[in-house]
Amino acid sequence: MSANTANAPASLPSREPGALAILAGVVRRDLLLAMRRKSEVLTSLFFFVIVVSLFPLGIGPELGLLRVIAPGVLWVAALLAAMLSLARMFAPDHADGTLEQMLLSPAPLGVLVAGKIFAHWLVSGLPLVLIAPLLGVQYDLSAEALLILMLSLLIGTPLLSLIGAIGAALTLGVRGGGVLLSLLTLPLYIPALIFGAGAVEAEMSGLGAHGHLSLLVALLVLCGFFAPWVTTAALRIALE
Amino acid sequence: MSANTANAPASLPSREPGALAILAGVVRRDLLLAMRRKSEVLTSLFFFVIVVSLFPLGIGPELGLLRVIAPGVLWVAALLAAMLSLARMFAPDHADGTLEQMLLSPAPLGVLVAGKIFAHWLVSGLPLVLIAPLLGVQYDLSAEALLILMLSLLIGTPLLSLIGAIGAALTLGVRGGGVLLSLLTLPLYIPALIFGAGAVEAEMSGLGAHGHLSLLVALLVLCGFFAPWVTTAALRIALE
Amino acid sequence: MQWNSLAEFFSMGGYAFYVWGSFGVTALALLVEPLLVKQRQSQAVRAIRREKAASRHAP
Amino acid sequence: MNDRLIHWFKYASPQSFYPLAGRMIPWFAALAVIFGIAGLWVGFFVAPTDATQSEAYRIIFIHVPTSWLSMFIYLIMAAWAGLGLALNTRLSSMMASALAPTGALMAFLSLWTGALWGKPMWGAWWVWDARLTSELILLFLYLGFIALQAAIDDPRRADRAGAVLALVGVVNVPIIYFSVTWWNTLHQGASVSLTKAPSMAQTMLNGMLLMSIACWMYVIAVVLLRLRAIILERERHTEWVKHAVE
Amino acid sequence: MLTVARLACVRGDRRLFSGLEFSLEAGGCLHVAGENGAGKTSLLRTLCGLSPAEEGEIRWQGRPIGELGDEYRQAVLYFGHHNALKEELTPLENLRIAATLGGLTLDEETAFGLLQRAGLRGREDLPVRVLSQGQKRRAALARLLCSRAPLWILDEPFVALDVAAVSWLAGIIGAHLAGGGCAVLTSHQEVAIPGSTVQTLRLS
Amino acid sequence: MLTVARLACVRGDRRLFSGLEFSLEAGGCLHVAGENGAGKTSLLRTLCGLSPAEEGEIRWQGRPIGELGDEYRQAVLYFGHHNALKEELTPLENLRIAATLGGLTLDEETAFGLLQRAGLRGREDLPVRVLSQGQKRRAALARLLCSRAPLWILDEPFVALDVAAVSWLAGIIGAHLAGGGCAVLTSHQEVAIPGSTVQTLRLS
Ligand code: HEM
Ligand SMILES: Nc1ncnc2c1ncn2[C@@H]1O[C@H](COP(=O)(O)OP(=O)(O)OP(=O)(O)O)[C@@H](O)[C@H]1O
Ligand SMILES: Nc1ncnc2c1ncn2[C@@H]1O[C@H](COP(=O)(O)OP(=O)(O)OP(=O)(O)O)[C@@H](O)[C@H]1O
Ligand SMILES: [Mg+2]
Ligand SMILES: [Mg+2]
Repeated sequence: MSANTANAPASLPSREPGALAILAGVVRRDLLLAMRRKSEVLTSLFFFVIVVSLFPLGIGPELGLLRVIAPGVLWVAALLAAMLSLARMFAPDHADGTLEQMLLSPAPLGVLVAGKIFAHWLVSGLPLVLIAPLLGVQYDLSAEALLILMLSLLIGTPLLSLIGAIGAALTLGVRGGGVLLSLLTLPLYIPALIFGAGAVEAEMSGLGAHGHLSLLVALLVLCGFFAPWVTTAALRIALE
Repeated sequence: MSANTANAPASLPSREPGALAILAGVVRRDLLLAMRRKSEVLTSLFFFVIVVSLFPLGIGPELGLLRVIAPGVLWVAALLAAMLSLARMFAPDHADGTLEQMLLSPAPLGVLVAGKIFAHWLVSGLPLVLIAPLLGVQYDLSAEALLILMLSLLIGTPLLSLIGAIGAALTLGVRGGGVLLSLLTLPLYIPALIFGAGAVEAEMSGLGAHGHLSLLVALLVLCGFFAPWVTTAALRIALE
Repeated sequence: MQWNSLAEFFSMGGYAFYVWGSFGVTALALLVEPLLVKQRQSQAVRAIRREKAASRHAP
Repeated sequence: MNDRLIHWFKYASPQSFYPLAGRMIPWFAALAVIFGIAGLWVGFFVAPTDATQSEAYRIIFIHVPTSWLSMFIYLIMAAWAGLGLALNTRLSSMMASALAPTGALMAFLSLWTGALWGKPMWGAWWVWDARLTSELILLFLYLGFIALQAAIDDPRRADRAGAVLALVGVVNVPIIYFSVTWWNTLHQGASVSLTKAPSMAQTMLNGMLLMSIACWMYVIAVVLLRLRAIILERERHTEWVKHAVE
Repeated sequence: MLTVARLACVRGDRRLFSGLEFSLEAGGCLHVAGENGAGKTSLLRTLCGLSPAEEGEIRWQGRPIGELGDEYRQAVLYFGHHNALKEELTPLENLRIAATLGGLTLDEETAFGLLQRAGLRGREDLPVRVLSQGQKRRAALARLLCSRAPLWILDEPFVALDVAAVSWLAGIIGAHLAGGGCAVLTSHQEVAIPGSTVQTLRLS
Repeated sequence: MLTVARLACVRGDRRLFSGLEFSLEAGGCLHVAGENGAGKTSLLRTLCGLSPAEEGEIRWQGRPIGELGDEYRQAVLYFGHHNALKEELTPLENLRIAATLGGLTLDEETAFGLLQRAGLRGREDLPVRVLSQGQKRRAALARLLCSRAPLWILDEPFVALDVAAVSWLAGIIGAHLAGGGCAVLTSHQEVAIPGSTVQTLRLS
């Protein structure tokens, strides 16, 4: 098209990036933003730590009791932390007009969305996985249980980001987005919670965590395929 | 001042409201906003319900175990719900310029702040008190324990709003406000948590909740005097 | 028929609260729901009538 | 396009369905009343007292139909919503919106009657049993759908967003059900479990069937009624609505 | 009424202006001009008392504004880049709330009339969220109509307004000045206020 | 290049316009005028394909935009009321990110140069948050300088800019038109683009 030359003078060194470069660009951008805001990373991490540490204060210090409830408490805390960070997945981009630009971008929206989901996991899921053993120790979990806990979170947190993205996209720009988001994502999160906490409990009771973990992986594969696609559709609906 | 007449023509039926009228006005305004957004009320309520209902899914269905952890779970959930709604106490007014207008308002800022705190409690504290028994039933609590639970929340939630207001004002417009807010308020919330959950536990173990409850009331009175005043100072600093 | 008296029927073998609580609330809900829907319908009709009247008066 | 398809599309337009629905409602309402009376008669006066549960078991006549319906309605709702999303037919999306509140009500009634049954039978209003838990989550799914649609001003956008949610939910329902079953059966520490009468007396079964049919008829009637209201609300600027409302 | 002496403003490591002097009498209007980033908004916020002055002094009726406190706040109306509207509420609700904050109770009838004067007839009951950019601005400006503050400080009030609204607003400001008030405003366009001469202060 | 036929737009229960027709050739510029709330922003969003058209058709190079999909998106640049800037990032980072989204990799040197042309010399490394209103706008407009889209859709691009920036922007648009591009823009002021005649479409 002849118009092109007018606005991209020959001196402008630029090239069209491929889908992978765009994905990397989106991830890099979101990470940069997270670093700049700091709180992004810290909010969900800190929330996770708070919730887990508050329980012994509310329930009492008996280690026997704490050990029994540990997998549940840790997983519920991870789930809540993931849920809270969801609101920030698309909403800021929506508010300042970046999301419109993404929709109008020639890059495939699916790729952009996948990038954003991945960045969300890096920022708000991965830190939880890394800190979990430290918190598990507070609840007197054994080394094997800690390992399974980390493993279940490593499989489970991306799942939470993937499922949550759908809810975040659906509630974009909607009145009362906050509650709605929890109302929508919560029921969808429950299987992850049950298998995740179940894996650790099974390990602790000597039943072996294998079954639970493979179910989690199956869920992850399923969502990995469909969630970005559904999210894209939801985003288009939200911005129409 | 002669200028007055120019802009308030004689036909404009208006009068200067007193401090109480302004207080009522602020409360009414915040309630109206809450009704319009719906979510305001529902967010913390629904969050409370979610957190409480997630635990059995993570921990397992044994009623005996659930009954033991019930006071802790319910109080931690109430505390988290209160903490999350704090960010919305001043931040939206800050973002859209209303807070500037409040600071420039001839009405005493202390009154405006007291009104906002009260409205915050009505919207995000009171609903928790009312729904708590229903959730307590799911944890198989006895009628007496439920009563004490409600009572402790009735005294405790205004306390949470009062303390939280200080944190919310201090972190206004600060980068990473979210984490900071939890970092600041959480330690201040812990006494409320301990006495609140303690009251229910004491009742369940037959020790009587009286002592815990009177300590909660003492805390409430103390904060009722000082918190609005400190919050006002913090707001002035935040907007300078 | 297994009921010897009306009182026995109403006491439901001592489970009156539970049985009548279930049936009562269900009956109430099933009665109230259509009423609410009817109200919604008539509200819509009224809004349309009002609009029609307004457009008739307007030039 | 053949003739029958055109015919079908004719009734798929809100304009022609509106009067049709109006004519159908009284019939279904009447059937609901007839079957309801018959079912209550069988339930209270024909069915014998249960050996283990005494009279409390009569809750079954209301509990089971509402439980079944709450699940069925969700499936039907998701199907209509998906159809609306795929074919962009207005009526099917409206049908989905009309079904949701009744489905939520059925889920609530299932929970309510179940809780009232649980207290005398198990000694607790609520236990974290697989069935109970998944019914609770089903209620959340309904509420999510309703809340999402209510929160979006533009009806067309609300329809599509709701459809996406309903479809995601319908995939999730079986996953939830099986995960919860498995979760629950793996650690069966609970002191209570669902005790079913070994073989239900034929009369009980009859009563349950009659009540179920009555509930179905009720649901159809009330959903059509709500559908008419929704059609009026959404199409209020069209000429035919202005004409229809005289 | 308003006297400014030796005012300076620093943002980050940049000195935006210093040694600024002007005074404004009843009926006077000051147009602060200057290119983007010259410090107009910063100056206006300092005049309101929202930001502290780096150096220099601002006096109202001869007394420093720091001393006056509430009394000064009662005398000032600030209208900034932000609309101070709640997007969920209707213009009507927003206006009544703004009036309460300004220390005035406004009944529905009156508020209705003011919004009509602001050109929002038929939009009083829509949430602000769905209004057009200019309509939002008008809804925010309706606040001027019920203000009794003698000093108006307006930051780019004409932005996003169509031609009719611009002249309506100029008329409002003119009436305010004619009634003995005074105003400080910024704009990148020429400002013509009917019945009043506008001083211009150019920041560079 | 762009042809619009019988376009109508409905918001809520209000029909903003209907039966709208225009066409735009390479080098053409359309100024959409109209009072506040006339539907200018709504029209522009429809032209981009962000909102679906209630009735009527929009064609690009003779084909309906719905069919074109990605191809059309590649051809359009939309600049709206929102700046699409992240307040925490610097103009430099914002520009490079925007370029990536637009399907272009921009190295730091180039981006630096573009920002200087936008008049942000010395502000490239401040977070956007502290910039003045007009500087934010300039940072957002720098995006135009590296766009290769032939169709520019600009919603009130001149708002908040000072006089120098307005004529700079008009020059940019003029160069774009001279290179065979076309543009649709809204403004409440007169629009003069050097070296090109502007059609005006008035919504009422
Ligand atoms: C809040 C508590 C309860 C809930 C949410 C609930 C939920 C349900 C659901 C969803 C079904 C249909 C499931 C299916 O057919 O597979 C059902 C059926 C049934 N429920 Fe409940 N239930 C509750 C309490 C009870 C109690 C306390 C009893 C008896 C002690 C009971 C007895 C039955 C029976 C007999 C059926 C019919 C089963 C069949 O025909 O397959 N339920 N319930
Ligand atoms: N932390 C900082 N470091 C350096 N410069 C800063 C900092 N914070 C603000 N500034 C500069 O201070 C100025 C603030 O300008 P202000 O908002 O008052 O401008 P303005 O005259 O209102 O401009 P506009 O016409 O664009 O609204 C800007 O030039 C901005 O770049
Ligand atoms: N839900 C609704 N119900 C009624 N009217 C609505 C609704 N949503 C939007 N509108 C109206 O649609 C119009 C949208 O206008 P738009 O934003 O396109 O105006 P504009 O020409 O860009 O105006 P401006 O010059 O102020 O930016 C406004 O008049 C607004 O009041
Ligand atoms: Mg400025
Ligand atoms: Mg506009």
